[in-house]
Amino acid sequence: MSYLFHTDEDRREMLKSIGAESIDEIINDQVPEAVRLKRPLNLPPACNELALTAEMTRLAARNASADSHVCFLGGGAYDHFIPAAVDEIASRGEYYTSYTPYQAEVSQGNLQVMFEYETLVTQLTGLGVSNASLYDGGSAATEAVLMALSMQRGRNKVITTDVVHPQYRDILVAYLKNIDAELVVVPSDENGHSKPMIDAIDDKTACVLIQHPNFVGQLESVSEIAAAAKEAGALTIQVFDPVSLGRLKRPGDMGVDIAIAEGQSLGNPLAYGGPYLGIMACRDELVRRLPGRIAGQTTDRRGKRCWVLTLQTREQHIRREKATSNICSNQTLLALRATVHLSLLGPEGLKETADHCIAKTAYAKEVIAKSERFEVVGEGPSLKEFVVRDLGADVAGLLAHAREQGLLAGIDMTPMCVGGSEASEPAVALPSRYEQCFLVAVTEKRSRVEIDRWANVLCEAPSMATV
Amino acid sequence: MSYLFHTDEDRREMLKSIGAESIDEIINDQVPEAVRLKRPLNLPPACNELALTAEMTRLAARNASADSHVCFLGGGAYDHFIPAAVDEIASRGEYYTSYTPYQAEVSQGNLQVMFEYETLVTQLTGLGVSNASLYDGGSAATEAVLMALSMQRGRNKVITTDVVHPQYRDILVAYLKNIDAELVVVPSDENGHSKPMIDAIDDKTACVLIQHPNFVGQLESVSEIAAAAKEAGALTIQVFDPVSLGRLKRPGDMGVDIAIAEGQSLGNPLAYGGPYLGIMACRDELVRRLPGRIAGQTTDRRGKRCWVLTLQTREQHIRREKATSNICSNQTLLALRATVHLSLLGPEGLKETADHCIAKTAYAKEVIAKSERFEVVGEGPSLKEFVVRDLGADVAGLLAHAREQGLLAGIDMTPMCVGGSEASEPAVALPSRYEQCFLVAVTEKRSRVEIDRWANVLCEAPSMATV
Amino acid sequence: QSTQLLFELSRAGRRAHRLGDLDVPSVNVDDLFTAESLAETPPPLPELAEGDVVRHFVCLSTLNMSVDTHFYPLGSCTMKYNPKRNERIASLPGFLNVHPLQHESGLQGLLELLYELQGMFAEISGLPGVSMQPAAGAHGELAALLVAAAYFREQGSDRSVVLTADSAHGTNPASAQMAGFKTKTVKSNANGLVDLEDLKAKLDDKTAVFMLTNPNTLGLFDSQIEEINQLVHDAGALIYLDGANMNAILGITRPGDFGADLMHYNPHKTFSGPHGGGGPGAGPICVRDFLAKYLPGPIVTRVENENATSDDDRYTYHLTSPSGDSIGRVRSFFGNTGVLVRAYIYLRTYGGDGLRHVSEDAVLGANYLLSKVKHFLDVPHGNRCMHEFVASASRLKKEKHLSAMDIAKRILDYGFHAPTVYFPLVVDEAVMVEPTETESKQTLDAFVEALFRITEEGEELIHDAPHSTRISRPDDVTAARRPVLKWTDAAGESAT
Amino acid sequence: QSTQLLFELSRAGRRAHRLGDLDVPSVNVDDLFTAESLAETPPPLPELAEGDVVRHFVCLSTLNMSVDTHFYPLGSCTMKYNPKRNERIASLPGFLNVHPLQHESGLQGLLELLYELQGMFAEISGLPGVSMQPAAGAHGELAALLVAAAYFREQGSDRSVVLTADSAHGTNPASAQMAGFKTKTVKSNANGLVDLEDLKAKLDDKTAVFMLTNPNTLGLFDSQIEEINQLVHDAGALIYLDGANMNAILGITRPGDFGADLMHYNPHKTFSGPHGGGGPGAGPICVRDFLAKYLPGPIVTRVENENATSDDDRYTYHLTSPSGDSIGRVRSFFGNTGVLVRAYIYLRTYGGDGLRHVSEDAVLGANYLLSKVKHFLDVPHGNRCMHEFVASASRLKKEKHLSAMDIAKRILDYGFHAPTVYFPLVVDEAVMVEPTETESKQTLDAFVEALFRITEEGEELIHDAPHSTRISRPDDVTAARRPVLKWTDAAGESAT
Repeated sequence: MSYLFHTDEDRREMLKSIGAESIDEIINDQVPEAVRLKRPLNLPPACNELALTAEMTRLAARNASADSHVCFLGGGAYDHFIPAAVDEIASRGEYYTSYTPYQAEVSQGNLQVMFEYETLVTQLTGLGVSNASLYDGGSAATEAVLMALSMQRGRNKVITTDVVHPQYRDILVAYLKNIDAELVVVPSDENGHSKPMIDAIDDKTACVLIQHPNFVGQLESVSEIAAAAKEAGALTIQVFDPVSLGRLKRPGDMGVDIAIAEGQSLGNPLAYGGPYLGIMACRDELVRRLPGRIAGQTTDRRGKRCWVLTLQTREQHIRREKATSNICSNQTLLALRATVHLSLLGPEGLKETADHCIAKTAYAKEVIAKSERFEVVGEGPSLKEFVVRDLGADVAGLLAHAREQGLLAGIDMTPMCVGGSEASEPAVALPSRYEQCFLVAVTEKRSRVEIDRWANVLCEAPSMATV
Repeated sequence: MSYLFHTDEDRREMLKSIGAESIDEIINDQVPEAVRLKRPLNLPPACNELALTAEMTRLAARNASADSHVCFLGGGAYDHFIPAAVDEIASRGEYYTSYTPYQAEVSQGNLQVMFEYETLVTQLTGLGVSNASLYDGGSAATEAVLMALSMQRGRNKVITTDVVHPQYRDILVAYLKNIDAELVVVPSDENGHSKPMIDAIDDKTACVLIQHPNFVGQLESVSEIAAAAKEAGALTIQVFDPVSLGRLKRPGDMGVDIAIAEGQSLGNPLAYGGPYLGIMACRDELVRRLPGRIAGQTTDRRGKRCWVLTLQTREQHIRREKATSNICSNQTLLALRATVHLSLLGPEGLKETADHCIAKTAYAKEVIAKSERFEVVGEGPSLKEFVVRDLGADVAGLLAHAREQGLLAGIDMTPMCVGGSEASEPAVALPSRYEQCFLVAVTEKRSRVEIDRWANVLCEAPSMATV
Repeated sequence: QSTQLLFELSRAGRRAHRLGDLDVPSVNVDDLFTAESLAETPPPLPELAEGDVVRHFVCLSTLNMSVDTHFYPLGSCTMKYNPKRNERIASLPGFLNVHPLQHESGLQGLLELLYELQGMFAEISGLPGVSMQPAAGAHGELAALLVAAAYFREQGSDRSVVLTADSAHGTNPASAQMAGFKTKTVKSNANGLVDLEDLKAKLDDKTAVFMLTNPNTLGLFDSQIEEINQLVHDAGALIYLDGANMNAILGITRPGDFGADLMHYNPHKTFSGPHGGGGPGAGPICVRDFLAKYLPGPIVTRVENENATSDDDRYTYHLTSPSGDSIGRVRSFFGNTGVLVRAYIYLRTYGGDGLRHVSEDAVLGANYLLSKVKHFLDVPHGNRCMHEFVASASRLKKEKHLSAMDIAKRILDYGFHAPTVYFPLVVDEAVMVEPTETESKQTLDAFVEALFRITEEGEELIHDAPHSTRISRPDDVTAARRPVLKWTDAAGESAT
Repeated sequence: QSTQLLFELSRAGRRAHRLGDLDVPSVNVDDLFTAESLAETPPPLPELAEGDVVRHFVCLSTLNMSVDTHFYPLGSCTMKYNPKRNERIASLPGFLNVHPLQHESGLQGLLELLYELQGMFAEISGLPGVSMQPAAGAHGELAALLVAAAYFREQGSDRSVVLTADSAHGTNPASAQMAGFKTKTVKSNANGLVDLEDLKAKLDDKTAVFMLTNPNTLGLFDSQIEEINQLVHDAGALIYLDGANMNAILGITRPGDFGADLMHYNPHKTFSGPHGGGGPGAGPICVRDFLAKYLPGPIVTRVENENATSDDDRYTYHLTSPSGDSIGRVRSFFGNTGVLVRAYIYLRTYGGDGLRHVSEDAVLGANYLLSKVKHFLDVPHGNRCMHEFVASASRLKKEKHLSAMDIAKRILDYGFHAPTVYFPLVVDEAVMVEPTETESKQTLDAFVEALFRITEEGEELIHDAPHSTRISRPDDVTAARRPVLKWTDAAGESAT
């Protein structure tokens, strides 16, 4: 049977040592008759590797992918290039079939990678300390808010804006529902900037949560908002894009207290949304409230430098209900990928990637704006993402048309706006100004030929309305 | 620059230690001015990983493959299933970036694999000894002939037949042209059997070379031929199909002296013909004439069992012009794949694979024979390969039609027949009875749905001639 | 093999990755962006050549023990063989390179898989409502507790207490706390099972959920399960099953059949998703039908097509976004799809019968080890177990100063990963062994032999163990007291 | 980590791979085939579970040193970094799963690549005729010598002697012998270069080919190359260049420009194809135009399409099968395509300028090592070298009983693969070091430091080296005298 080892003879010998007649006897001894399942599980029949590979290959081929289509989708997950060396390393069994480094002596590989990852994240963010990863960017944002709330007893207000990733806000709403906290979502201004949130900060505010560049691709006045928060005694949490830091100022250099990011962009495949990598860094002083595992440096009994899991008194397996979070597993394998990716890029590679994104995005904005049907929404430069309004008011049809032409041309924002199907409550909606708009991401992978084709297909799409 | 390490500062420091002003100075010191290249090499410009990956992906997509098409091609290379574990293991850097085990202490991995491979080949063939691999089945067949010639001083005749793989015979012709040897290619009988060769064996015959199952998928009377050869003092060399040994008698059990095979079927991808794996085993007595590397067991200075390259006095780096062959590198990585593959299959898996090939081939013969246009050529059962005659006499058009329907439906045998474009001389031609025939291989991978579609597409193909 | 850090290998000016010239007009970034936005220099990342990067990480990997290289009987973690076909199939571009915000029209293959998987999870658990969004077991616990909270909120109930067993994983109380509940601990009895009297005493009209691990962390199936079921539900509370130990009971008994109202799976344990050095995992949850509407989303639904022409378009699959009664989301996008795809492949490989054999052989292996180990190590909770058991080094500690930690360290020298030690807390000097079904009898015998030899070895040899690893007994105390959590130039110089 | 053999892990009845039920009618094999054909049982292969197979081979791999894990300065083997992009791209199904007997209409992408590669090989060598069929360097030598033989045959010449240098790779004389030539050896002079007087003495009207390695195996470019060129060609013979050392001269000088008429490449060395533990390699050959018609085939040709509508169909590519004057085939099918694809990717990655930098840095690295090593090891042939150099332990052997072999064994303990030793034969106690261009100065410094320390270490320590490897100094003599070339039950029992 597939991966099982025991032959009938093995089983007989083992039962003899146990002193049981059968495996059933052992099980029936413990599992009361009344709760035993009296029938086989109703699952599809066992399938061998050849047949299953063939079937799954057909199934996979039925999905549009960033390989079969040209991908201009973003919204928190991006089609960046992943060097082959990243896959080669992450596919080593010693990494992907090992577990949490409970025995440091036989886990120095993973522990050193964690330590290197943490260091890279601090270099990237300009903040003092990083954990070894969280589940994803979205849940990391909420963990950061919970961290801020737990530091700021007596303050229970969390301020964010309607241009922070809607799904990230959705998580926040779910997590905060049963605890003593108030979420305030401040409307952005007509350019999609969050500066108006400054006025909402008060002495009950535990933290402000911003995204920069934000969900609609706009740059925020991070330093200004962080300064206002600081003055009011609140912490500033920034959601950042790792690739943007090839060019943009680092969170730590703008007064941010806790920086979080979706680390997918750093060498991790799109994978229909997961597994992803939650990056979190904070100022040194906040370390004892930082959720998740942390690797630290120490020496062994012979004085050799080595690495261990440390500060475990924050964690659930020691502190149980008094832990800073319930997080147990982390995303080591994805953190490894990010570590390898950043090692290959280095400072100049990261900068070059950002520069290519900027130039290609600028080019895409330029070519799409040539059509009378489309309007780029929001002023100012873009890192790799921007919003386009369909003056033909048929975004759904437009994108469907593009899909047929092999293009994943953008993300329809209409369902995310107030009253849209994905905006389950006002706190998670986008401003209504983004109705009949779509969000476009242009990474360094997109060639001029692809961008031109994208613009052509969109411009020549049939429209329901008349422009 | 791509994979280079040295920074300008490194280079300066290194030059200082060397006592040279520049690298050019070092080079010009040795390479006379007159022979230096005074211009840059005229190659395409350097290309980065992203762009090259994109370009090569497009190039690869322009090839029909056993993934994009359903493959019924054989003729010495087969679309057998390769379990994922084979790829996983062979893609470990410790295997594929190491080299010949010159230092046994740091090559025990490769050496043990070679020893295991050799053992598996002896188990598979029923012969006493195996080398650690040769280039491919075709060149291995010629190496076996050379081996036989070198053992049989005074005998210079090599007898084979016109149903041995034409390309294998082509190699033989090329290698024998400058040495004292006579190649006799005996015509097969009308059923494609090689028995008539028995009459050609005489006291000048060094060896007979047969293939079983042969190129046209027929079983040969191996024991009978080997017995006749033995009586005349000649050696018998058999080209075998590893998968067939799940069911067929082993070469060693039929009186064969040297068995060779193309090992591609054992876990190695089609790869447009290479790298492949030349398998060679022989009777114990012939070991000192066996070409190629051999790993053997010994003990180290502490008495531990271990493995080394051995019997190196046969090899070119010791014996130079007196070596048994000039072969230096072998195909360790492909031998590793075969070793893993056979370990996963075991005796029952190999038998089951052969059984599936047999049943699916029988089914394919049955369904194609239903059409009046086609006739299965040759009597008797087939392992996985058989010949179909197109009574419409338009094999080229037929197969082109099938390709358009996504089928690699068979191999056109016409060009291989006497006078055909691939039959450069009579010694390498197929008998003319195979004109307007095609060779079909059906492995365990082919599903009933695929076989039915194959038959339908062929039967419904337009025909130039009228049946 | 160097164990230098990346940062120490760095040399200014080296470069591995490079993009070529732009094929679009270049822009002057300094003009385009405000000075306020731009950094003066990119982050001070290390500068390396590709060959260095590869060798560095390949060599580091060899310092890990892993399932691919070693027997890894880490109790409670189900370190079973991770099938290579899972990795290959999950890496097909149609699964791996799919964007999470693609339109569902281009995702029918994947959604079909996920829909089928939801059904399999429901069948194995006996609980029909399934959400696959949570990213890990603990995340599933939290999500399920948020579901319970939403349920009670709609009921107008003020139940605010979660009961957890003293033998429970630490995540149980931590998750309850995060979900806004107060927690109380229920004791274990002398047999290692739930102390029913203590449970009765703590159950009241404030009790929202009793979190149960069954089989529990001692590897014992609680034979009182029917009574527990009765007590908790009579008190108006829900039962949550921590599914960490599902590998013991696949096809044998179902949480939904023995009283659980909510549960999570750990597909990276039970369904062979690799552990990834600590993650990623996944934490799909299953609930009874009356709780299904509160589940986090999206989940996959399907509609039959009346005009279908082939098997491929018989159904159209949809994502149902959280709305209405749903608690919303617990992470971005769908979930840890890659881990789920592997679980699906695993389940398809075994089928229903095969899955029961998995648990049978897991139970067989654990009981076999137990039958051997009990001759030289105390096993406080009986002669039989399910898929794992907990021995105690408490006597050895008294008699020979040989602690659970010492055993764990010394067994590394024999080429085995250590069992889990000091958990569960209810056993003194706990040594928790879970062999899984994917180890041979030969390996189990060699492990027993090694364990036995350790109990006979000299104290000093063991206290200094491990001897064969690159490092031995790192100083955890200093690590925590004077944390060095990142490399800096100075740290690099001081310690090598 | 067990080092048991597969056969010792086997247990009757275990099984990893399984096909399902047949979807076609099953046949009774015993009826279908004659009893004469059928074996009574399948071959006695080992019986294993998938988990065992994987762990076995993963663990075995870690007993190898490799480029991915260690500096591997094995002279003459060019153990450079093997780029991971090569592996990824070569594994695309459109390259990897292509059948060798497919019709060329479905191979235009691959044939375009191979056509371009032929051109690159011609450009780098300065020799316009290219065949990529040979499977390895030695195979290329043989193929080229068969080409030369065919040429002389057509000329009606009876030239039957091949001259090889005494410093040549052993494959040179062995290939000549296989091709039906007699061989004579040309001596090296005191500078390690071709002894021109000896060459003159041996060149006559029977000489067919002079096989030259340049740079030679001492790492020296023969500065007399113009004279050699003159002498050999004046004698009516051809010059064959052994291309093993091409890594030294890419873009610097071309064999065709310094007199070679035929040559082979080792793409697995020069163009970064991995060495695969001993293979596969490839051995494409290049020849002057008048020799091109004798090349083994098939080779790729192209025809311009007049009606092309896009870049993709601008040309149609064809395979030209051997015929007419061609020597025929030297192996089945096209050649070692997988290795060639990797070479193509490598060449595209560097481009022409980049390729020259490869050789420059390879030469720089070797000279840097030489400049350090010569202070404590004799380097008989000068202060400068090309991409490698040969030191001699001869003095150390006399003074300290420290042989080249001892150095090779001891350096393993320092975490470096050993240099090539005892080759070339013209240097006593030769230690042949080739760093390649893909190692950092830090690594080179550490290697020099280790070498130096070894020359200072105690005799005993070194004679028992290596100490850190699983085995040390295997008994080669017994291995050859009483060969054990396969596992048998008995052998398994006697030695563990």
